[in-house]
Amino acid sequence: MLDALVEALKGSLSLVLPDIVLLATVAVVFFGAPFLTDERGRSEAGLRHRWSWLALAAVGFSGWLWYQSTPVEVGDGPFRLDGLAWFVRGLSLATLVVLLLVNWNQVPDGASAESIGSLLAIGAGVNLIAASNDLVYLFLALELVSIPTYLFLFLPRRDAAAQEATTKYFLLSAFSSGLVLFGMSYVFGVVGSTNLQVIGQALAAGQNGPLPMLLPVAAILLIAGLGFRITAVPFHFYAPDVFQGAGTSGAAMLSFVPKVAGFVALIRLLIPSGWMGPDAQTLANLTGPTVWWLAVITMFVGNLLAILQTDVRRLLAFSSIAHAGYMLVGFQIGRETHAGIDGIDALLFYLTVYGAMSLGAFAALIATSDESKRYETIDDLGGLSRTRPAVALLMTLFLFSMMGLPPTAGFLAKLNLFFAAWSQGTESGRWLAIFLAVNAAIAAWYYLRIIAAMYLREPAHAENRHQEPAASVAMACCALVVLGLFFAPDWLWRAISVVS
Amino acid sequence: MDISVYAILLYAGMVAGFVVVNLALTHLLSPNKRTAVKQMPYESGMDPVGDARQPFDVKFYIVAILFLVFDVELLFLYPWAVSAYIDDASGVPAGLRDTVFGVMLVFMATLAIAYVYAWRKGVFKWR
Amino acid sequence: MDGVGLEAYLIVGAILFGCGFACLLVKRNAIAILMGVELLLNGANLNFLAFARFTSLGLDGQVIGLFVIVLAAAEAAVALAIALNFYNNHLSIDVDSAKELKD
Amino acid sequence: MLMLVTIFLPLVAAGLMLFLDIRATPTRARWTALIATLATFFASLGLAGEFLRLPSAEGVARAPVQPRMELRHDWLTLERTDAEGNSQPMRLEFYLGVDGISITMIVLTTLLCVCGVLVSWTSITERAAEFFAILMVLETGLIGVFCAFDLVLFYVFFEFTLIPLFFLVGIWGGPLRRYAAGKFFVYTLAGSLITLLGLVSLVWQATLQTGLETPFSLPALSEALRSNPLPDSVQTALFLAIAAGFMVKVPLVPFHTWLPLAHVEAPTAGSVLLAGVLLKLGSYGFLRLLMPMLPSGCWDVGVPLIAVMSVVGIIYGSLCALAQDDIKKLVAYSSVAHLGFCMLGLFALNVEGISGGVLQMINHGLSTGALFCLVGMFYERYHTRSLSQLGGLATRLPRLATAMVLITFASIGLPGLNGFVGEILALMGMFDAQHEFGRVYAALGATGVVLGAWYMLAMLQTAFFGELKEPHHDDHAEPVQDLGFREIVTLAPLATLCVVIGLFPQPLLDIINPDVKALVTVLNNVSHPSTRATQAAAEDQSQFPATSSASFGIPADESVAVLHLVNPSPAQPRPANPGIGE
Repeated sequence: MLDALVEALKGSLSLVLPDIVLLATVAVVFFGAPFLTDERGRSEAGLRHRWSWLALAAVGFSGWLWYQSTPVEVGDGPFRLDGLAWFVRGLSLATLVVLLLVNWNQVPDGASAESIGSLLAIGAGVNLIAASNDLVYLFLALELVSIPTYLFLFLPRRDAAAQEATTKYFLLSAFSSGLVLFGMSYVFGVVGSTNLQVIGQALAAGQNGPLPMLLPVAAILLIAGLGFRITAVPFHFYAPDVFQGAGTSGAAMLSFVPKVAGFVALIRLLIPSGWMGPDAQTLANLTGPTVWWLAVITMFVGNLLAILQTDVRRLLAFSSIAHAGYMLVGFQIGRETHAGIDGIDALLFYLTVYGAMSLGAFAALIATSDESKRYETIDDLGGLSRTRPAVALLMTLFLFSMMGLPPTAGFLAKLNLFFAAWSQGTESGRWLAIFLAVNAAIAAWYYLRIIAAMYLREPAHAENRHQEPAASVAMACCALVVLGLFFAPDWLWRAISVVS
Repeated sequence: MDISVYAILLYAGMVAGFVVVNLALTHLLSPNKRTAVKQMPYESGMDPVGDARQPFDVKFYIVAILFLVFDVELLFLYPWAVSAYIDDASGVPAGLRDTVFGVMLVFMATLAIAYVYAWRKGVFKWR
Repeated sequence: MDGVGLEAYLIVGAILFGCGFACLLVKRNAIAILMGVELLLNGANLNFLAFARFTSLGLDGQVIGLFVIVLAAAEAAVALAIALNFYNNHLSIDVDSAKELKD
Repeated sequence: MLMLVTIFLPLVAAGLMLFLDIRATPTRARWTALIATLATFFASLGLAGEFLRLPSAEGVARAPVQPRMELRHDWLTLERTDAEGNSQPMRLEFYLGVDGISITMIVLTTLLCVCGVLVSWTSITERAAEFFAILMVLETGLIGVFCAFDLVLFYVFFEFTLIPLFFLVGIWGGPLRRYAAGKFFVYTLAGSLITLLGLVSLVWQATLQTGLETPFSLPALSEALRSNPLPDSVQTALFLAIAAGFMVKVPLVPFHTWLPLAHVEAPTAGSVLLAGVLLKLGSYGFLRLLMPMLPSGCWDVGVPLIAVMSVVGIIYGSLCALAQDDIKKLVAYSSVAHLGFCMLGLFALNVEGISGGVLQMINHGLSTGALFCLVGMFYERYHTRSLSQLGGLATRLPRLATAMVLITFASIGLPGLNGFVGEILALMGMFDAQHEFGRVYAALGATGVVLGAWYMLAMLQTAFFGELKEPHHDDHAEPVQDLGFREIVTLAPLATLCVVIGLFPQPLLDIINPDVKALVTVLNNVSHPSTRATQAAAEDQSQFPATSSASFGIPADESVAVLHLVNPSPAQPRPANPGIGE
């Protein structure tokens, strides 16, 4: 019996080996940091690059480990490595690489160790959310994502605006963690187990614990708490301010990583994997039309407010809210689509493409100017095609992809969502598809404004010699993904449909 | 509801009552001739210097935060301490004791890293 | 079980949650908001422990309770640090004073 | 293989120009662009030659939409879980093909691109390399649309053409260019999103009904829908949804407001391609997607709706053209009218009508393309387009005047030139059509010919004849010269084609007819109340003995559209013809 326990311990640890590597690097970074900076927090130049190289090496090694690992049957241990966890880990490791490149010159040398350490911790957190098989670990992983985020937002720019943005993000994030925890407590109480697998089966089988009426309340609380992370409408207020206030790399990270965390947590909690028949009772269909209304309102508010914006980052913030709305459409469709594409597959495909688009757009923003005199409003971007033709071209590619125009993967992502929504066969599904189309048309307007500014106007800044090699590399990779996924989407689509 | 519930309520009532009654009595019966000397804060006979609300130096604040974090880590040690070395079934099985100890060491190591980080950052430098 | 039932604890937990929620919405002082968050977390914690006590789960609830306490402490630590920094910039921890981003 | 070359050669050339020497001098940019477009043109001619050498597809049984040459490559396989929970694959493919209708449009596109490059030889000076690169990207998009035989791929190229045109109009356009580009882009995008919705629901309904494995490829889908068509109510709804995007693109009247603005603001090459080919995407979309897939949808809602809109378009377009002072706006409204003819022909839903519509698409491309070239040359000389400032220019510019007169007659529809053939076939088709008000639409359409002649000749008269009145321009040294060699080279092919097609439309019709007939078989076997009664009438009508039209070199065999060139008024009354009030 003894070695069975040891075996179980070793087995569950091996599931999360790549994350342990990341967290070990975080420990090393935080251990080494104070020895390399003097009292007043300054250290010799180029230190941030060395930390970044170390981090890249760690991510590479963790990626190699991830590549060796294969999805395994879900046991009842604390962690699991099913298809979704495997896919999300790959996605988050790729995002880490891009974010490290984006963050290359964004942080002063003194604070670079903390910034890179928190970035690695966030990456490990996202992996753990996907890999967790237990309520406790899910909540711990959510915290492991949010607490380093406060640090990461604040470090690049220490002025009042960044300070205010971080405080605002912190207060709302703590609030949302409280909501999620409260929801989890009810789920734990009513269903009687902390293991997600057991919860899924218990709910599907329909035998509920002492106070079944608490389940809808729990589901609503969970959606509210996680809705904050994916900037769904009633909880989206922080996004524009934080995107504008925090450093550009902070905004880049915020535009994608919390969304991955939020959606994966939502999938884990509300829609258990495995096909249990269309009308099995899951937390998702307990909540009735809330997710439907959430998706529709998020889309419309995100798009309509984005039209009014002049600041590029605020506009990208509202566009990320609108994209959260599109992804919520995939989530609302969920698995029960007869004769149609699986909503969760469409959601994951859209998430991957959205990641490439938004990180690419922010990388392009960074490539245009450094933090001191950075481009704020759309007019700053005017005539960019003259001063920086390459950056302008890639930015246009990302914006066209966000718009959902053909030569980019954004089009395929939206097409999948259209298909999933329409083929659900129900009236609500059709209305979702129609709203999706209307929003895509509205969205075209404000993306077009940026492109028009870049190409059709005279250059606002006469000379722009700001070279940012790392961000350019990141931008090029994202552009490769956005174009590549259009011409060869099959491998990703097959990976996703095998996974969820 | 049986007697034990009433007992608690009764007890709570008495405590509250005792406090309220004393306050009311002192307030009503005490002679209050407000003179300057009586208004001074009593610092065991010495004359108070400066305002009572000076701002603390920042380092106290940071030390307080660090104390909060490290103190709470103690919480994790309790279950380990209780269950690690007892022999009946409820505790950690004998064979696992050293592995569990190893895990505890890792936990303490992370705390040590945090401590070294804080120390090198000059939190404990008492100017 | 003749003593106070599971529902009582849940009600108290819900009240705690309500107070925390209200405090968050009403208060403007950063530390007060932090207390609201703590109330929220402790309300959830109470739920966990109540379920652990009354349903046949035993240890799981308490383990979660332990984790939640530690996490609340971590949140508090970060919150105080941010409030401290906020104080240095704004000379007051009144959240409304943060108006740079309101354009 | 040649098909791939035709499609992607311009894209490669554009890529090279953009990335290798974006700062190229205008002359180098021009020449590379000219060489690339000429190479594409010859490649498309080679493709056409190869197409013509194919064995004739008369007898062979085929799907309503069937490319004669095709190139398929797997793109994306979506899994769908059908009712029992097991997953069926749904394959999207890179399905490129060429059939009768699309080969003619491809050759037209490459020809107009060559003319576009030639006509913007001197007018484009700043950022010339980017201009020509974007022009060639647009060419790729256009050719791609005509070669796409997969629903999603069609939509991809259909929307891809928006981007280059947005930059063309936006950067090198006239004073109001930004607003025009923005409006055009979002207007067309909104329309095409509704079409996307329609397409998605069409495919979904089809897979539900037929369990097709490749529901996106047009031949397979049309074949499946022919065997078990969708219910009528679904077809009408889908027709309206899918037609939305195409109505905006073919400017059918209520949705045409973007066209005059886009034309006036576009640079010459832009408006040549915009009028010459881009408007045809819409009618091509109707032809390729709506007719084969939703035959009864076309009958129930298509004919009344589109026919009325096109008739209104013809009359309203002509009247607007009459009132214009700016020549470019006049030509823009004239193309609204001409496209009305084309749609009228298409929705006659019989062999004459559809082949007339397709012919009209080609002819309008040639004549309006040439017209816009001429207006461009005009503008280069006088830097004004308002008729009030011009007069009697024939004395000053004889060659320009002769070209203008020839092209105007072609676009009016003077018999003997290409405009006439298309229009008369379309009107004939509508006249014989089986639906009730066929005659009424044909009659109203015919008035368009008169109105067309009116405003075109009025324009000619004011601008070119009468006493000389030139806009006051500072007396810079040399006076305005007549057409140079380059300009003649641009106009020559278009003019000769106008005349040739006018006299010998038969070869062109032979290319188009097999596909049109396949299409019509689908449309005819729709058990539609009004067609059943007239089914017999339609049969004997096509055996109608063609009167002596041999003099115009048109071999009279009954399968070809009947041409009454010799005696317009039919000699003997047609047997048992469905009266108007039927």
